[in-house]
Amino acid sequence: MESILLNVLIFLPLGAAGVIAALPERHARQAGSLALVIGLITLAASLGLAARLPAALAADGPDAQVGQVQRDWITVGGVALRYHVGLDAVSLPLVVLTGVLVPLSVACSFTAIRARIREYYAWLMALAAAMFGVYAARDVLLFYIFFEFTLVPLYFLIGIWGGSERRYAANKFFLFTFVGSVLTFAGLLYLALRAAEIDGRSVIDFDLVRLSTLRLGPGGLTAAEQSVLFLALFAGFAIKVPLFPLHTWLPLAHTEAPTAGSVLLAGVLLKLGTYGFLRLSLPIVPEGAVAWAGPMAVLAVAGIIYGALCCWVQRDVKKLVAYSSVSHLGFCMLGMFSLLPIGLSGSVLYMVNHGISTGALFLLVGMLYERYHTRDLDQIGGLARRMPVFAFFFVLFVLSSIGLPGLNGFVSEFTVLLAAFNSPRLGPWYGALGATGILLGAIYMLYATGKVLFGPVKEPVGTPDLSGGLTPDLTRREIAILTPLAVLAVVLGVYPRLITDPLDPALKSQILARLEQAAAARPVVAAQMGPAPRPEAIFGEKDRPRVAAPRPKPQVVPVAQRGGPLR
Amino acid sequence: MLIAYLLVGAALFTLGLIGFVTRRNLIIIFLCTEMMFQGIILNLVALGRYPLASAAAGPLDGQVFALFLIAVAAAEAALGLTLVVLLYRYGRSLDAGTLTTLRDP
Amino acid sequence: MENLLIALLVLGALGLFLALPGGRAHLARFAPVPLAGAGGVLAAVVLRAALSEPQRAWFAGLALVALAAAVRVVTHRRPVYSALYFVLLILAVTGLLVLLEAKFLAAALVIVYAGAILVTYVFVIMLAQQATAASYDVRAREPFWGCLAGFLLLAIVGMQLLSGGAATAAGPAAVGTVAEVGTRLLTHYAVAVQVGGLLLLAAMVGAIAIARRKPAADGDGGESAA
Amino acid sequence: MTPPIALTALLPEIILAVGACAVLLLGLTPGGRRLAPWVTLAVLIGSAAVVLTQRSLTAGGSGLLYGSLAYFIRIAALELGVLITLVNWSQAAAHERGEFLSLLLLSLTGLLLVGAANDLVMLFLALELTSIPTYILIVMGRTGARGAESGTKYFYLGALAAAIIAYGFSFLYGVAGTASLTAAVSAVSAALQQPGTLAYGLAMTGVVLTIGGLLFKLAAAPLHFYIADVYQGAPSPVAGLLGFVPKLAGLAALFRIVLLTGHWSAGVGPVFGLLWIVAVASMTVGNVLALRQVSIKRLLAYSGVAHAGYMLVGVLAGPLALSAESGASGLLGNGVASVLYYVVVYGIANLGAFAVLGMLRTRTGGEVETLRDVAGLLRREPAAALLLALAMFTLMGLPPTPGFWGKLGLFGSALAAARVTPIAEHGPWLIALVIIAVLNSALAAAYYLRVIAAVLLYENDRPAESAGGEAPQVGALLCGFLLVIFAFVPSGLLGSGLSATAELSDATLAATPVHAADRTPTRAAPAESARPRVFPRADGEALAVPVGRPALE
Amino acid sequence: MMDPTVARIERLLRNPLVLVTAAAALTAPVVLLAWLLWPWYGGFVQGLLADAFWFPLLFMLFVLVMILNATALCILAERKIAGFTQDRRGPNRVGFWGLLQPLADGLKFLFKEDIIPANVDRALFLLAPCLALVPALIGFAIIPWAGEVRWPWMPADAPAVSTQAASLDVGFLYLLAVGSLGVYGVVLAGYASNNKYSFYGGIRATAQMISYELPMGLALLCLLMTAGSLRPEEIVAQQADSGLWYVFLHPLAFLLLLTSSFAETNRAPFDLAEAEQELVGGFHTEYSSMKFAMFFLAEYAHMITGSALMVALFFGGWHFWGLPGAADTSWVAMLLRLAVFVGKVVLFIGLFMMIRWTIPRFRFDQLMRIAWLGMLPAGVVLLAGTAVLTAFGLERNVWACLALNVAVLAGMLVYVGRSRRPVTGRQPDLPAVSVGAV
Repeated sequence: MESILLNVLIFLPLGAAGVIAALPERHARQAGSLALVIGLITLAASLGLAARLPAALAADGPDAQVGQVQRDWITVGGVALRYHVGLDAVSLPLVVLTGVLVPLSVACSFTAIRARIREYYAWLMALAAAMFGVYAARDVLLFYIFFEFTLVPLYFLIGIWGGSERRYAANKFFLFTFVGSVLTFAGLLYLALRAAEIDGRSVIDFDLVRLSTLRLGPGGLTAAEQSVLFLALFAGFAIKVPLFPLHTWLPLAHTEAPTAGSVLLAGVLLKLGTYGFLRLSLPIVPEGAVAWAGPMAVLAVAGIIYGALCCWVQRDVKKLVAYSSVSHLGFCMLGMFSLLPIGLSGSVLYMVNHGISTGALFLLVGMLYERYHTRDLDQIGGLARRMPVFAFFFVLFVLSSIGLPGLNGFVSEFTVLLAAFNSPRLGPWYGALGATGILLGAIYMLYATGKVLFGPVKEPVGTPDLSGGLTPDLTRREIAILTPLAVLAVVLGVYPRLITDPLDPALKSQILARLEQAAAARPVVAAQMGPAPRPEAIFGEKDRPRVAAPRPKPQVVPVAQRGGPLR
Repeated sequence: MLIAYLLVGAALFTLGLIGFVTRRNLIIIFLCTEMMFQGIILNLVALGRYPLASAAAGPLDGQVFALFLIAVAAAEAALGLTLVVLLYRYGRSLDAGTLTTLRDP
Repeated sequence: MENLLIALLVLGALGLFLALPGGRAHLARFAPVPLAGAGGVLAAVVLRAALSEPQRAWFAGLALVALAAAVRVVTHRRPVYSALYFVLLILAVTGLLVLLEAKFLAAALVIVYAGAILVTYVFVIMLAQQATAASYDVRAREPFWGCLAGFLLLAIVGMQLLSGGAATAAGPAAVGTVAEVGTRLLTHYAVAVQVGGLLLLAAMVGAIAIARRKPAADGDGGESAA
Repeated sequence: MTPPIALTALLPEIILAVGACAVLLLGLTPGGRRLAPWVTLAVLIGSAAVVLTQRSLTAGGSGLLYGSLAYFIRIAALELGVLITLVNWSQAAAHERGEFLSLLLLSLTGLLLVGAANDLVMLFLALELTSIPTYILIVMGRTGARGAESGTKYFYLGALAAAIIAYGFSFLYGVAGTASLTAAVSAVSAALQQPGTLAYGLAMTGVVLTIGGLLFKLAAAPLHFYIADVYQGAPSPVAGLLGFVPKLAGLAALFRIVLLTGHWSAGVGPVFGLLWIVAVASMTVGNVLALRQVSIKRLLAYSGVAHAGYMLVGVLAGPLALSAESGASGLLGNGVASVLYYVVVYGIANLGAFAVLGMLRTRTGGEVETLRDVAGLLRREPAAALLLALAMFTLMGLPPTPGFWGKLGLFGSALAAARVTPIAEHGPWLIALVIIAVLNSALAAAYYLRVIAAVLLYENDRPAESAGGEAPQVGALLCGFLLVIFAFVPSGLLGSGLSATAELSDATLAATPVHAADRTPTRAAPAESARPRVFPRADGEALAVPVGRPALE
Repeated sequence: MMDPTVARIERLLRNPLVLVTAAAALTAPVVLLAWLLWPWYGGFVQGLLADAFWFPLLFMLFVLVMILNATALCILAERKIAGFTQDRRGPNRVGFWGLLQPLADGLKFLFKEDIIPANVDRALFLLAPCLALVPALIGFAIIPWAGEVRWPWMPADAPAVSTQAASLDVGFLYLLAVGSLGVYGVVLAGYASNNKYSFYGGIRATAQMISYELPMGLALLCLLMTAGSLRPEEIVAQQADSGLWYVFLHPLAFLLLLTSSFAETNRAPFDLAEAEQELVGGFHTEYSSMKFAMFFLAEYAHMITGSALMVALFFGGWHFWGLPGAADTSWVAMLLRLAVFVGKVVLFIGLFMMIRWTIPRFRFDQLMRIAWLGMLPAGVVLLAGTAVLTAFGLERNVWACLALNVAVLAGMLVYVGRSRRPVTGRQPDLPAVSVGAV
């Protein structure tokens, strides 16, 4: 049952993409509806999977997976590549987020997209399939394949339906991410080879669990190898995140992309980078991660501040939201590389929250653009009077994005900064500098809100353009799009444990324990990680990491238990 | 003695190569490849006549190879001269330097 | 020995560079000097050895003729002469082959090369060559770099050959009688003979097909398949 | 003297050769000309059928050796031959169709023989038989001076390369004292280990010259400069052929030569340094030059140079990467298998792209060549546009296209070779090579994207349109179909590539010094590692697919 | 009109008695001197003649001299035969029956002004006649004139000496190789003369010679397959042993070789290269005096070589039924054999001449068509058939060979009979000729 749901999640959109592309001309208008239906089905499937998680956790412990599917795909002399997917507590929130955002992005395109409709929805569906695939993949190569495959649909979404500089933006987006990910590819290859060598197997595979439980210390990967491998993974993921000096593709891509593209890009695709760091870099090369945590945090902080400053000077509201993503994902990375439990869980939470609030902001900007055909802050103003409903949502999500307590952004921002302050690996200066990002965020967000919503009404000539069934304020369809996100923003602001409760043990057993292992295996790493953080930095005594405690689980999981022998 | 033959062969080959690179007349250029073949033939036969290995299994292989080289050279000559004539009909010139319709932008 | 080789090569390179057609008519007059120098050195070396054995004298003479003819092939400004010097080269090589006991090959070389290939060359040159020397025949392309690269290659190969010291024939020497070559050719290389036949067939078909083309039907860019 | 080879072993080649003659004769009459492409197709399929019945054939003699490698090359050449025939169905002018198709068949015959050649003479002749028809095909495929110029350039440089190869062969013959390749292995590799002797000098010169000449067939730098002109001047379907036939021939020959030098078994000889430099130069030069092209044909030509560079990575890694002792080498340890897979996939993708170009005409009836010509193709010819995009993505190596699996094998085997092989002493260089290669494949994405963008993103009032001709369309679609199949079910082809190298692996293993493990220098090993260099097989997990058994079909 | 003195001398020379007397008077002192001095140098000569190395060379020299003389005689013979064919007398002024005509011709050539035109390529212009003559002459080296001989003064255990200058392993390939060089003379003469007619002659000669070498080679291959050897002396010996001349086995191959020989010698009906009416002499338009004579010599030397080759390969060489065979090494037998050989050659030369004066010249396209569409396919079929026969061991079976030849001939005739190609062979793509205009 679960595996069917997961298959639905990945293959239904893929099949739908084909069907939509092949729709006859006269049914072109049904493409959107069909896509929406598919989107809703995937949403239901992701929710269904989420609902099965508690039971699975209860049964199998924190590493439990729902919807596991495992098939041999390519089994050629000495290489075994499996189609192995499954969702655990770490990936499930992101899958649900994707499940939510996909139908919303379909729905928001109904009026915005007028040309080449079938193609558009086909690519959108393909993108959805790829995104689900990335999060579900339990095989590193499979992960990489889905990771790369997301580029193609998005490339077309930006390149065909984007703004005036869409082709340049699409190319830049594609090339940047591709350059990074080929290096990652080389790293993964080397990793798999070394893993087989270390484990003494004659068959090379890319099993995620096997790689992330690889022997550490003597006989395992050397420190230098770990460092280099971390850099190789970094190349792909950091560009995707994007970390500070590698972010230049992002504002362009965001600005030029159609609304749905921006939403999915900000909401889901950027998380592929952070998810990659979390899923691959940290557990597979923990020593490398520890060694590079400092520079990573520096980049994260630089991104936070640089992104915020860029936002401040933007006149294009969409670009502003785009730069805010740079800033926000800096927080995400900062939390992650604090290497503390709360940092990690805050980071994951941040991913979800950023997806909700920034996705919503892009939706709102898109709705604005549809009416006014401009995103220039100087050309519009005082819209609160014209569009009260719009103003409500706008303010809500801006506040969520700033991190107003009670809304979702606050929880994650707070935990992330807390972790940064307390991280023995980083030190308080990182937290302090990161905190200025919140301040700057409040400034630029509120400044933009003020310009758009308040003050004298200012509209470009000939607008609002109400063709295509729009109304001056938001239509019911648009409200229906925004409402779920608003609800989520509030719910997660009030009750973040919805996510963190299953998440924390999973992170602990999969990632933190791995870091501990690394520290235990090599004194250098332990020294780099520093002493255990102060207890008050941790929510509750029971979560205190036991640095030297032996793990109850065996280090190397026998193949037989993980899904039987090969073939 | 072997080395003397090999050196003569190498000299012929190299002279052919130099001609191939420096001359501009298509026919001469092709003649130069034929000259390279002469060097090769000399090489092959000399190495078959003065074998290095004490139990050379195919002392005659060199001559057979040389025979085939002659055949190949004949085939190439037929084709090459036809192409030259064709180009000459098109361009009224045998200048390799004028073959520039196709080139990098 | 190495020093001698280098001297030879330098002289040869200089001479060839001067002799190659180019805008250096006043210098080209001096080309024979280094070339003759090289030839003289070569002749002296070989002849010294030749005194001990008549075969070496034959070798020396034929090799000198071959090399001189080769130089003329490369440097002559008139294609017909190049082709004729090539015939001379072929004859010299034939002589060398006879010295090497490859008589069948020698006969084949003359029949095929001198008798067929070179005649065709001359034929084509006559067809396509104007009476006056064409501009592209009196101007070489990058003669300096060509000579330099070529003689460097020759120097490298020569060094490789000379580095091993004197070689003595260790194995059974090949004597290319018709019967022996023919036996090898038609037993072990029987398939290769067939392949050679296919090769000639391909070249023949191609040459005929190409020769049929007429520039009058020139529709550049458009293809004949419609 | 070895007994002559049985004629039945040669049956596929005989069928091709006789078929070529038959097609040539058919070209004499109008009715025959209509029939000629069908006969060509039938000949290819018939030959392939015979090959399939001979899959376990092991035969030698008469300068030929039929083993696993020859089997793979036969199958690959014949299958691609069918595609090439379809794409070139009506390429030449009607009155020349018989000649055109028979030359095509002759070239494929040569390719088959290159795969089986076990003798310097045979190898040289087979290489020539492969090449010479291609020179003619270029000229015959179209009228006008461009074809003639292109063909002439290709021909001249091909003749030069043939001379260089032959010169190299002559030295190798001298070292070995025989033209037989199997007999020459020990002599040549031994000679390369004794610097200062005449044999060493001869062997060194021979190897360098031979490989240098073969680089021309591969279109690898620095012998790449002709290739763009040739592709541009050649008609598109013929250019598609040029991306496969000479490359596979060159590679097959290169395998034999590299095996001869003992590079794979002992890491000796000039092969490593030479091919390393060439690989890096090819990738970089090819990609950089491709970046600034506006003609898709030139772009694909330079991309072919880059791909030759990638293939050389696999050649360097050799067939024995992971385990020199156990004889087991999986795909990621077997660079040669990856190269074989890659060249087939590259051939199909390249052919597919050129088939699309060949199928189309601009509105003015001209040949489709520049990016501008194909702009907005999606609207007018969606299938062609998608096929072109698919081909580009494959060439780019985007997962999960077959090009990606190829790069997986190529780069993986190089990395594996850097760890545990006879050539592990070159480890750091191999790793550097892989990094350069992946960066290059990213660089390459830039120009492939330009094509994709032109086809799918741009609009054009006067897009190119199909010029008709059903067979080329079938051929193009078949290319696309195969690409999709190999994307999702690559195991078969990968496995057959793997089993194709059993022959080379065995030969390498036989030539490897007895204690291969001892040869591996300790500096390649991590300091703290106490594990043996060779993978033990004692953990109960045998190889998933034993090497040497064809996994195809 | 004629100077009376000259007329008187002419009349005198036309008297055969005077001629014979003069000749005797000229040669008698020489012979006498040689006889008188014999004791002084006789041993040396005998030694030379008995030496296995020097005798063939001397014999070769002798043959060369004889051929040069024979060429002169040939010119006379040619003119006589022309006269005979055309029902006239031919040269009959100089000497009895015109016998001194060659002498007169030679004198004429020698004393004519040697002109080198202004715009010729001097080096090639001078080189060309040499290149024409030399290959024609050195071909004789491998002709086995008369088998082996053992002089009476030779010790009994000494090996017999051969009348063949060079016994080469490559055999008649040598002849082919040397013969193939002959074309350069003609081609270069045409090119160097810087004259359109000469040039066309050169071009024609090249094309013709290349074309006709192929059927020639095929014909020789047929023979090679039967004989299993390239050595002419061995081929002759085979024929002498069996008494079966190879012409009986391979008549068609012989015809091919014969035809090719005509073409290779540039003689009518294949004298397109010098066609006087079209090309005013073709390649030798610009040549005069001795250089012209050298071309002339080359042509006749070619003819003699070709005849000798055909005699050796197809007509049993020195063999004639009833005459002593190779085993008989007495000098009488040798002279007999030589006489037989020379006689056969003379017959061939006569044939050459007859044909020259009876068959009209071909047009160039016809010439090409004969080679490529007629002789080449026939040769190929013949070769294939011979190969099949050889495979079955029937290569010396006269009936099998004749059957093959008959079959090929029949096939050719049937093909020719059914062919719709117009016999005039006009190029189909030439513009139509309006009948009325002719």
